Amino acid sequence: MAELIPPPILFFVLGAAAAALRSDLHLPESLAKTLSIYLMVAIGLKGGAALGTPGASEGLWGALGAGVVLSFLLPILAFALLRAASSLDRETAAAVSGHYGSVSVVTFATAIGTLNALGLPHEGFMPAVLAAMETPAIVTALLLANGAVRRHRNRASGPGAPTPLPVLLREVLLNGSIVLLLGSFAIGWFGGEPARAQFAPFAEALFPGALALFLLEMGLVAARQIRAAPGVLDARLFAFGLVMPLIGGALGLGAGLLVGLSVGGVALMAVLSASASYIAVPAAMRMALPKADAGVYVTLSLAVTFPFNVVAGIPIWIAAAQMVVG
Amino acid sequence: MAELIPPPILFFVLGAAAAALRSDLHLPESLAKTLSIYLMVAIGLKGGAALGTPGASEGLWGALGAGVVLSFLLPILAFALLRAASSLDRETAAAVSGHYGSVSVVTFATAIGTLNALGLPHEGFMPAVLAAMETPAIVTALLLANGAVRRHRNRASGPGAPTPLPVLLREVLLNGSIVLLLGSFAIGWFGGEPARAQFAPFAEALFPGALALFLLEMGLVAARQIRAAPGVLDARLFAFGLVMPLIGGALGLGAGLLVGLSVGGVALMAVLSASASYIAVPAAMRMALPKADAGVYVTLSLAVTFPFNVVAGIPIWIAAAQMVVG
Amino acid sequence: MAELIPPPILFFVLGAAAAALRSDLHLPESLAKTLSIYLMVAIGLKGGAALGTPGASEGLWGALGAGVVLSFLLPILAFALLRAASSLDRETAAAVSGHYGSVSVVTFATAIGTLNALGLPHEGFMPAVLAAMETPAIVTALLLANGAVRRHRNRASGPGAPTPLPVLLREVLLNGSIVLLLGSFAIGWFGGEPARAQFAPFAEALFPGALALFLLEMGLVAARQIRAAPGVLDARLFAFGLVMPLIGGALGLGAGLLVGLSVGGVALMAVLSASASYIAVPAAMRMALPKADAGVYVTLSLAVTFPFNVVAGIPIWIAAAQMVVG
Amino acid sequence: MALHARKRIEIVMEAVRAEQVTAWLDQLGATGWTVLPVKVGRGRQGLRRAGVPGGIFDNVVILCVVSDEVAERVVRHQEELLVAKPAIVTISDCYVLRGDRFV
Amino acid sequence: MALHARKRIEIVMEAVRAEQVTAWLDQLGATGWTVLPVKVGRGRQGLRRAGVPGGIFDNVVILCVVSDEVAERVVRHQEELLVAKPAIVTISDCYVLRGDRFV
Amino acid sequence: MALHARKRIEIVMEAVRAEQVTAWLDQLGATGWTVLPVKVGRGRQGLRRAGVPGGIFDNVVILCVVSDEVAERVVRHQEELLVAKPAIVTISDCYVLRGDRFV
Ligand SMILES: Nc1ncnc2c1ncn2[C@@H]1O[C@H](COP(=O)(O)O)[C@@H](O)[C@H]1O
Ligand SMILES: Nc1ncnc2c1ncn2[C@@H]1O[C@H](COP(=O)(O)O)[C@@H](O)[C@H]1O
Ligand SMILES: Nc1ncnc2c1ncn2[C@@H]1O[C@H](COP(=O)(O)O)[C@@H](O)[C@H]1O
Ligand code: NA
Ligand code: NA
Ligand code: NA
Repeated sequence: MAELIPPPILFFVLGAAAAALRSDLHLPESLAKTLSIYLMVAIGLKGGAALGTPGASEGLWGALGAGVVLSFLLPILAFALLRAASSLDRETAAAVSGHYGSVSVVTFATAIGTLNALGLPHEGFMPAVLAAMETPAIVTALLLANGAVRRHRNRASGPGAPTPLPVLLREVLLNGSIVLLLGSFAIGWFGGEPARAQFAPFAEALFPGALALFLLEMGLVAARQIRAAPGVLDARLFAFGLVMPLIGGALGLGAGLLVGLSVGGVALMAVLSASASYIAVPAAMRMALPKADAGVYVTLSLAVTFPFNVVAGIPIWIAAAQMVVG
Repeated sequence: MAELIPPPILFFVLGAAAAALRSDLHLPESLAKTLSIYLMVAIGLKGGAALGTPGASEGLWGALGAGVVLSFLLPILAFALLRAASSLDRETAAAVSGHYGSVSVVTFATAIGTLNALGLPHEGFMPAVLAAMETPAIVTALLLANGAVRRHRNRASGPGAPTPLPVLLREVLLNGSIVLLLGSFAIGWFGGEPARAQFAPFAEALFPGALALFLLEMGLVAARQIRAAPGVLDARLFAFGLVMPLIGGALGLGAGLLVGLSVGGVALMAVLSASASYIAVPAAMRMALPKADAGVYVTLSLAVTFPFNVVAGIPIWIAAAQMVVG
Repeated sequence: MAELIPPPILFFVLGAAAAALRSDLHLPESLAKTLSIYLMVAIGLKGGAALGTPGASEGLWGALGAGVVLSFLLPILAFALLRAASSLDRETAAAVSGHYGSVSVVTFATAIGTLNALGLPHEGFMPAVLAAMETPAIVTALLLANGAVRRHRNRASGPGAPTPLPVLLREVLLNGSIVLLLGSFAIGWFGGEPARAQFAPFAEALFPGALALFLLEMGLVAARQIRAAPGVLDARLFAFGLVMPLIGGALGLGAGLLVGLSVGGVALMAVLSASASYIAVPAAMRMALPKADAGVYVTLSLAVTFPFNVVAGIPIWIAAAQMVVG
Repeated sequence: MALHARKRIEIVMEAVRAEQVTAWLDQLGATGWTVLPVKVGRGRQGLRRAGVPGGIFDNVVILCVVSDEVAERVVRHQEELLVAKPAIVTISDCYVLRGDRFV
Repeated sequence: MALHARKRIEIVMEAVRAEQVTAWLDQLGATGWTVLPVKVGRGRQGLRRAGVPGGIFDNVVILCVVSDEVAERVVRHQEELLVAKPAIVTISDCYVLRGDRFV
Repeated sequence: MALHARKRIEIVMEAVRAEQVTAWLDQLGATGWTVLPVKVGRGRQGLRRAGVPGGIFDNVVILCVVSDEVAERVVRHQEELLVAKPAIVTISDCYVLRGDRFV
């Protein structure tokens, strides 16, 4: 039993339990930020170093392409589902669907940690796929919200006008996390084995501990978010938060197979597609679609889909990848 | 000589010296919080993993029972001493005595560090004893302050009314530190050897460094506290801050012997009984006994008893344990 | 190629690029402070431990003396250059020159990291030389600003009056960084091999990772500072920021040779002389010479000289030291 | 035009008790409040510098914009507030945009 | 003597949009402004506690001291301000030393 | 009833000199003060964003509630205050509970 649950995930459960019991446990804000910076750097360095080994870039372009296409298309599916099955207004539905096309770094980090613990290798370029999947979904979401946005633009002179798409894309592409992830990836790749060796005690040995602390924080935040916004999600929205990652994950699994990834790579592709952004996209949607209800999209992605992926999704997709990859 | 003083303690001396010389050395607030979170998690994980080895829970119940009894009774002793020998009012004396029944995590961590450096093993369940000793003393302190509290309760409607006992106990039991310590303990125990190995670079290798930084901060805080509150402690109170940990430690030593702990376990039991809380209990007393003088109890436990225990107490109790345990 | 650029320096480039592209990447303030505390402690501990090995203090006094003399005299040179070639007022020129006599800890740390990566040893006492060079330059700077300061002192009663020299020196000598560096040095020296071994995973294994994060922050800060103060530096001031470290470094190289240091020691002496303070001295100048233009000295030392030293200076001085030391 | 007279209440007090006061403001009918951190403060207790572990020397500033009725209620029930040992309670006049937000 | 009447504008709002408002204040002629962090706040949206990753529940307080003309301009153009969804906008009277700083 | 007229002094200035000002307020007879952190500010010096190592671009807000006499003393001795280069000094009217605290 203990072998099936990677220890860092137990810290997620601990955080959620502490918040549910209304413990006053709090991580300092700057610790959470520091940990997310650390995870980005560690994932990037490791991926870059792995890409440097001979033959490691095989399959890179296929995987990147698959990721970008999924990120563009998943929001359409999510939007259709939401408009059919929920009573969300157009703008909020579009904002929510943007989250599900994009990705969650911590879900990815947890999956990497689990694969490492199981001894399953994966393609070193997957952090680049992660970065590539972050943005396209935002474009789709804004196109889906189209009408609402156009109406808004008339009073675009005041300080609260929605941010126009090109500005927004620039901001998201230059978003701190992406720059850090891709930058560290480039450094790891350029620095090769000497860089890897020099950073190993920092970027590899500390990874499980740092991930555990971050998941603790995520557990606290997710459970508190659920409690802070009790009326925000009705049963249909809640169901969407569980079903959508299953659909996304299945599509990711298929895409991973199609482009010929290894077991670990297919599992990660499924996890990326199943995951929903809760850092970059909420901030972008707050700027671009100010009328969308932030309570809905934050709660759905942070408090429903994230825990579901971490606790159930990752083991499901690893098992599925082991079955489907011959 | 150098072998007798564990290096992390030298950082306590450095911090105290820096503050005494009025250096502007400051650790960011969030670093201090992060370090205390780290110590909790590392102590918990290590204790839990140790408990998982065969036969390791032998003596657990005796030690827990002894700890709880000591935590309940030590405040009575402290209170009697204070009422006899100092001029503190009833409410402040009760608040102070609550601190001495409860425990200090960093004193415990320092003792663990010293035992490790000396190669002396101890029972893995001692972190659980630490957690068990945190709360009972608060109950005793409130009973001792009884009269004062009852008088207060009449205007209990305003926001400053003393917090009632059940609410307070709930809060203290669900206090962030306890949840973190016991949660990590459970995770270490449940995760077993794989979890220990995965977290070792984080939870074990970094322990002396993190402890050193935290003791640096404690040295700064203790010396500044002494200076900030020059008139707060008269000679009798100061003496109390040195004598009470000796009494507590001796009783803890006896209790450890009685329940049949090893040399390391007896030493830790003495250290726990000798130590005074300076995080959880001050906050609880501020809520429950608002009329008690916070300057007195914070200064006594933080600036007198804590340094005394770290510099003199720990070596004393380890030596004593080595003598008394056959 | 990859072997020539130490990987942590790539993080400086990443930070500068992110800021130049106007990415919103930000490190939490307390992380930057924590990293600088860490670097101080790690450098101090390592230097102290190295000093403890037999024969390691040979040459210490010569190096300390050379450092102090350089720190006293370099500002005179810088001041003469600035008065001759720029249009800065007397007080600002004096303030700037104080920065160039003093030293930059992170430049030193980066040089240490590069030497380690190249396998070049250096004298263990160099952190003490670093500490010795921090303050004398401030005295010289105040003497150079003399007239301006005297005029000011007449309305010394208000809260904004310039801080008098003795008070200032006391403050700088007891400045947090110096206390931490020298204190850790003393602890490393006193604790000897057992302390070194106990702290190694913290102070040695994590060093490259922590340095990389700090250089990331420095890259962000330097590039943003350049952009925030576009008109502050004219071409002559900019040239000064590149030429002065070359002059300082050459003098440091000579001094290192003169007192008979090893290749690594000579290189570090050159790096120290070439480097300009951007933490302790700006704060001191803000207090002592309130009329000097802080925009000028911060931008010069942080955004011109620091990057120049990190990217070009360190390799130059290491190569030069290898050539000149027989 | 478009400006409505309201009251600003600002309370400086220790952080550990702030939740009691905000809960009490809620009870008295405040439509909201904002809590700001404090770096350091001096008063009758001497210096209180934020950052001691446990946070017992942290102060906060609570800002609450209210209608005249709620302000009066606060003054009338000040006995209850005073048990929370606020260090400083100031009330001052201000104008707000969108008065409907502070009934 | 040496005191000049001016207006204090204080805006409580979400941190992610604060830059839009400060840029707008610049446009309207404010000579400066100051942004303070908020620990936690309550309003119509419920509790907003700082520190969620991404900062989308962070609030700030923007303080801007202005001349009467600028204050009037702010009130007159408030429609533009309101699209940034400030939670609370208060305007009050104050005196400043050195009035030349707030034309 | 139970309200006493006092003055609120608020000073925005760079953090490194704040201690000089609070010491000076002490000298002039203020019974206390509160220092709040600032995230970012703009003024004649351009943008000052907190967080540069060494803290030299950090600002603070100093809040000091005083009696009319102390406020007058502050205005009268403002020359001394101005050498500390406060960016903004505002004084406004307010009412406090428990006036005995601000003699
Ligand atoms: N006159 C005052 N003006 C502004 N803040 C004050 C004043 N007096 C006290 N404070 C604040 O209230 C806190 C507690 O005050 P006290 O309970 O009097 O020590 C102090 O640490 C200051 O932050
Ligand atoms: N009456 C009020 N007084 C002070 N601050 C308020 C008030 N109402 C709202 N706020 C602040 O404004 C933020 C957003 O308000 P809202 O948009 O109404 O949720 C809250 O989180 C509080 O920080
Ligand atoms: N009109 C203003 N209103 C509010 N804060 C201001 C104003 N002008 C300046 N400040 C603040 O004072 C700081 C220093 O101003 P200055 O010295 O003019 O650059 C700025 O960074 C702002 O935080
Ligand atoms: Na996705
Ligand atoms: Na005890
Ligand atoms: Na230099």
